[in-house]
Amino acid sequence: MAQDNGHNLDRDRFGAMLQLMHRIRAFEEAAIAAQKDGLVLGAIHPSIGQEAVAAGICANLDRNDLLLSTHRGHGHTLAKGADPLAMMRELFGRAGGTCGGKGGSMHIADFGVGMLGANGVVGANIPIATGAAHGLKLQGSDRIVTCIFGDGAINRGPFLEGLNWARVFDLPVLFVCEDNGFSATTRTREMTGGGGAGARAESLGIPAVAVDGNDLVAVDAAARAAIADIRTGKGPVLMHCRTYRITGHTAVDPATYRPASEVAAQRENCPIARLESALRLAGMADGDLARAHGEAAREMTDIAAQARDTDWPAPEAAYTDVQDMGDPRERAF
Amino acid sequence: MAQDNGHNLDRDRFGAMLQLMHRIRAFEEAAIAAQKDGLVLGAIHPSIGQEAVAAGICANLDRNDLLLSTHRGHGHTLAKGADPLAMMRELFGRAGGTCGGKGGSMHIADFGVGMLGANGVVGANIPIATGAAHGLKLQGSDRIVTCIFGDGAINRGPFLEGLNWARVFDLPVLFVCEDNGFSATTRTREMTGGGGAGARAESLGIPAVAVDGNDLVAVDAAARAAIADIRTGKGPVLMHCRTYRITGHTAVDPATYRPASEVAAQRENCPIARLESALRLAGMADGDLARAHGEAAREMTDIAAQARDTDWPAPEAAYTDVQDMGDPRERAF
Amino acid sequence: MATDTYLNAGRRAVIEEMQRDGSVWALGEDLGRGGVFGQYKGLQEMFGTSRIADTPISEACIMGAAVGAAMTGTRPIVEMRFSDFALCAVDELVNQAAKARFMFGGQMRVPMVVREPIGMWRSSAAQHSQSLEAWYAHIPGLVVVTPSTPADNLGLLKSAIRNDDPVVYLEHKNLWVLEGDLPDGEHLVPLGEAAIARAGDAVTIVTWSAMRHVCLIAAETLSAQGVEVEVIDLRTLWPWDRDTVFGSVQRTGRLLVVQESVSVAGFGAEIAASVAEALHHDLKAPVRRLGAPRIPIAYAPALEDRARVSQESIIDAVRGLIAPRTAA
Amino acid sequence: MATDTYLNAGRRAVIEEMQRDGSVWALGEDLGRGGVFGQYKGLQEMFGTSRIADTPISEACIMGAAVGAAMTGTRPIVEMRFSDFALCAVDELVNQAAKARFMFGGQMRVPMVVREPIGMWRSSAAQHSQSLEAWYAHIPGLVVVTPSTPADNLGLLKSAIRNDDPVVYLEHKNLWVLEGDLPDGEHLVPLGEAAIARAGDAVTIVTWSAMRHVCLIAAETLSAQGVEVEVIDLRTLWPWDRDTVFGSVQRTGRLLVVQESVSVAGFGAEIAASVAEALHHDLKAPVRRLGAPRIPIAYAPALEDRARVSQESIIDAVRGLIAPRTAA
Ligand SMILES: Cc1ncc(C[n+]2csc(CCOP(=O)(O)OP(=O)(O)O)c2C)c(N)n1
Ligand SMILES: Cc1ncc(C[n+]2csc(CCOP(=O)(O)OP(=O)(O)O)c2C)c(N)n1
Ligand SMILES: [Mg+2]
Ligand SMILES: [Mg+2]
Repeated sequence: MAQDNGHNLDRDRFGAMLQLMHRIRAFEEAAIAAQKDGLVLGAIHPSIGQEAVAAGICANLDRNDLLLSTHRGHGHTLAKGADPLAMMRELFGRAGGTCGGKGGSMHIADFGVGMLGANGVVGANIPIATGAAHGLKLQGSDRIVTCIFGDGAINRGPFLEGLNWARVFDLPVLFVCEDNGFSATTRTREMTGGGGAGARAESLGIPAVAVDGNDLVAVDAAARAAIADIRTGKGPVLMHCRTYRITGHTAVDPATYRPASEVAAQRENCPIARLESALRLAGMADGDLARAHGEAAREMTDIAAQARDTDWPAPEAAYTDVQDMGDPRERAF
Repeated sequence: MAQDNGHNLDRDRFGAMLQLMHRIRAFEEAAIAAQKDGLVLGAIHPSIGQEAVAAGICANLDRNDLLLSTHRGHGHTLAKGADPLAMMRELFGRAGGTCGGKGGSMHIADFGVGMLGANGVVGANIPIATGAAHGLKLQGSDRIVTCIFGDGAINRGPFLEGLNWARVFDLPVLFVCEDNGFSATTRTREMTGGGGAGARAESLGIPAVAVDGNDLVAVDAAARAAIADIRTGKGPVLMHCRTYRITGHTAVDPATYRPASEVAAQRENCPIARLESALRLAGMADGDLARAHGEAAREMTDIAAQARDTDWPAPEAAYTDVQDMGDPRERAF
Repeated sequence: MATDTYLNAGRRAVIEEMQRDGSVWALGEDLGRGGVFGQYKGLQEMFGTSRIADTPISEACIMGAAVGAAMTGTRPIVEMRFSDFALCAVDELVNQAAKARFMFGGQMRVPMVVREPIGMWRSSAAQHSQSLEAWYAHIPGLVVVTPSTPADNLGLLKSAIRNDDPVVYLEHKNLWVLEGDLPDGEHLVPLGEAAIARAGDAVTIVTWSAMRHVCLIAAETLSAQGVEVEVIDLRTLWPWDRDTVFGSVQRTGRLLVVQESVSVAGFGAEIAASVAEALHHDLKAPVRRLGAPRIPIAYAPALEDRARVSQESIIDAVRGLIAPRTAA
Repeated sequence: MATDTYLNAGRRAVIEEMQRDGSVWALGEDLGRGGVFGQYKGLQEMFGTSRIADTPISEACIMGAAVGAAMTGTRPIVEMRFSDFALCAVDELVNQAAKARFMFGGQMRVPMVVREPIGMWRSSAAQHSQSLEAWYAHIPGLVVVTPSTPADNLGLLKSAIRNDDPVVYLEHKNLWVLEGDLPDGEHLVPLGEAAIARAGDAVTIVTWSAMRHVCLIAAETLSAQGVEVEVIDLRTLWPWDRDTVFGSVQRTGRLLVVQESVSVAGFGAEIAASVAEALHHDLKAPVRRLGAPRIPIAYAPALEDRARVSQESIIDAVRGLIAPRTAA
């Protein structure tokens, strides 16, 4: 239905969001290609098909607002404003990576733009995000925190503990369940009792809104409303965004546990294509649409090439950033 | 309202339950007195005022059914059929205690009557109980599991994980939230978002029923209905029993954090007195009512005296029941 | 005798024990699709969804449910995916599983096996690379096993499943693909017995898990140079095989402990300290440990390698131990 | 100079640091009523409900929220009540707090103090008595502190609160009532420095936490018999004060490590192994550890005592170390 309003769309705003979605996808496509070339060193979890969540949420955040993400966090990180070159360098384990090559894809973070980290532990960022909001509130800040997690994460205890905490302390947190239907290779619904993320949030006293996560315009509208509420001090809100993971769990997972027909149908439901249709309806020219795609692809191919030409971190950096006290080098001898 | 049917009460059945409630109270009163004399060695968490939950639930369990409890578990353990002398010996740290003196009040257990343990960690028994039900189901057993926990426990992650699990695997578990309003010295409602235990259970797909936990007749009726459903294979049910903790959190907590008027009002709401009224209405003689009380008090005073005269466990028992492999005695030298 | 991988050896152990004993079952995330590494491949087809159970992402409940299921007479095999995620279930393992038999005065036992893949696996970074065997060795009530070869993974996992107490079973991710001979018939390796992976008289190297193989390579190099080291693979860390270790050190007079995990407060300290206490007067040189520095494990290879014990560092350490003593 | 308890010393440390630095706050269950032991008594009245925050019974979230709050510029003091309950929050401490600074390449720090009361406290049984300092010492990124006197609890807790990395701060439950002198003005004890609790030349005893006091009593008895032992209280386990320990052992030639915790894979193994490695040739006797057997802690006193290191066993061990060597 939000789509029906296509002809009323603000072309500048949504054009920029289309561009961002293209950039996210192009970044991940470049990363997947680079992994085949042995350049990406560890596992990566692509968010291809899920870009509208990242773009629609982050468009409504200020740079100063904070964001915490998941193991599938490239899109969120880019949408929050991180430098894709630094990100690609991180995936390649190079100097100048967002984390100096120490973290890799699953620990990507850019505190400079308020992106407080992916996390390798499912659900672990829910309490941390809640605490970040707690910290902001204690300091009288008007910034808010957004915490994105997957549908699988709602079956971990920290989901309950974190949401309850956010309600009890009336914290400014937007919880976003990015529901792609899968917990790695398992269909989440088979492992989930009851009505899912929204029902659980409501049982904890947190208002919940469900949205088609492949409809950028809908995600944007819901995020705007939720964030406005949070900014007026109403406490936490949960958004449940239904989407689909087009790739396997990791870039190398063939995902044979789901029928090809299902994936094909979901490809038709691509959030980028859907936004393109809406923008076309709103009068955006085909040439402009194509340009957005082309530019993004070029940018990320370029970036991958630059990342490839970047130095490795100095081995001695392994001993820094551990802690102030004590000599981390201390071996037995 | 269940109380209104007082004159229809089955005097034998509820007379026995009255007797049980008296015995629970008398056991704890004897334990508190013994603690003042230095005979009970560790902390004890009395359930005075909460006896209707233990009695009303366990009256509907078979001896073969399993029960898991909390740190406040004397009443549940007695109601499941454990020998009070063995229990008192355990509190006194003596030989012949239910756990041979190794556990004490917070780890009281009697596997012989299906009582799989109190637990010193809030909420920890929820996954264990769920797993016990999982084990029974795998073995094709028709026994069920009851898991009692406090209102504070619903803020721990294992509550969500355990209930979700029980729903996903359709396990025969009765979850009982024994809500005495307090999490140690904190009012639970101030630390709890949303509608509490029942709302959370329902959000996980588990039917919930709320009951006045000081109304033995009501607890009994609700437990009977819930357990009947569970026995027919409908999966887990949650009962939310509202009650009140007349003593402090432990026997030595003066509980000055609550107004005396509140405690006085709650004393009026005593589940034993309420059942006595109902039984009086049903025609039970005052003499019989008094006898039930007197017998229970005598039984437990006696038991405390016997426990006091019991030997200490042999010190070498410290090294048994650890594990089959390896010498637990192994010190550095 | 067939050649197969460490991964398939573990898989075979599970199959054999599940066929032998109907009370054995496995639970964990994604087991129906074979588990993260394929250790459970095809098992759900063989044994059904009840005995090879897919679970929610609920590590605390996976572990806690296993405790309850073990108390009621089944023998669960818990799959933790990466040992790092077992940190979401420590209360359940350490406060519950390990202590229940004792706390309840021996009224029952908790026969369960907790499989936790450990170790560095290229560029897995800080939350997917840890080896915390020292923690478990410190906890009364737990048995701790670290298989290093396909045959041992077969024989030790079978023994672990038959054990009546909780066993923390730490397979090494880098070893999944390792090939080796597997005996054809029933193959049980008793818990608590070390293996002498290589005999020698110059230095006793005590190691476990993947480091066994690095030590053996170093030993070959040393052998070519005329130094014959004895390599002892502990296999079980609790209870560890004091007799084999002490016997060897009594012969060689020299001990090097090699571990992948952080050296500080690592299990190597237990071995080194025990030998120093018991065999001080037999030692021809100080005991010595090699392990990781006290740093989290990084993603970039050059950094990650700083946390690795190399063949070279083992060779250097052995040379140091046999060098004539110079003034301090 | 005033006399006060270990408990009040900790309370004073919190008050002074909260007054000095508005970003310091405390969170945990029941803090508004003073905490389980009264360590926070009156603090909510002084600082309000925001800075002395009561929390739900949600250990994982208490710890995790502290990590997030520390990342955003506050300095949380986490109260875990009993160290045993911290086992419900291990992912948050070990995978998150300890590693964040490193994993994220030093983009920020996680200044937080985790107070975890440890130790045996008569008849508290297996889930309320543990001492797992060895675990934390093994984890890169954590500082580990074990105060043993009122003055140290004041000075170390203040230093811990000022530290920019996560500090695991292990107060001993049996020491709450211990009285001692507290300096009047600002009193900071630097992290990483041991205290020589008693000088001596016969044997170096290295210990920490409540065992310091048991060692000192044993030392008096030994002194009356003409044996002067040196008692070193490590105070900080990571980083531990190698210089003080090594300097002492170089003088005495004998080391006894005394710990309350389970000896197997305990922190004492690290000390004993380190001394054996570095000072083998200075040793006049083998290094030696005393600690608890590998059993859970029981409720009944006679059983519980089997897990206790006694004054007598310390005296025996010292005598063993100074006895002339007899044939093995
Ligand atoms: C605590 C924990 N358990 C298991 C894993 C392994 N794991 C990584 S991603 C994943 C699936 C998570 O599903 P979801 O939360 O829906 O996120 P998605 O991958 O779909 O984005 C799992 C099980 C983990 N990283 N952490
Ligand atoms: C994980 C954990 N956190 C904290 C405690 C300390 N504690 C013991 S009982 C208790 C209150 C529990 O409240 P509730 O669950 O309502 O049970 P009640 O005591 O009211 O019966 C607390 C916080 C504990 N034992 N375990
Ligand atoms: Mg998902
Ligand atoms: Mg309560």
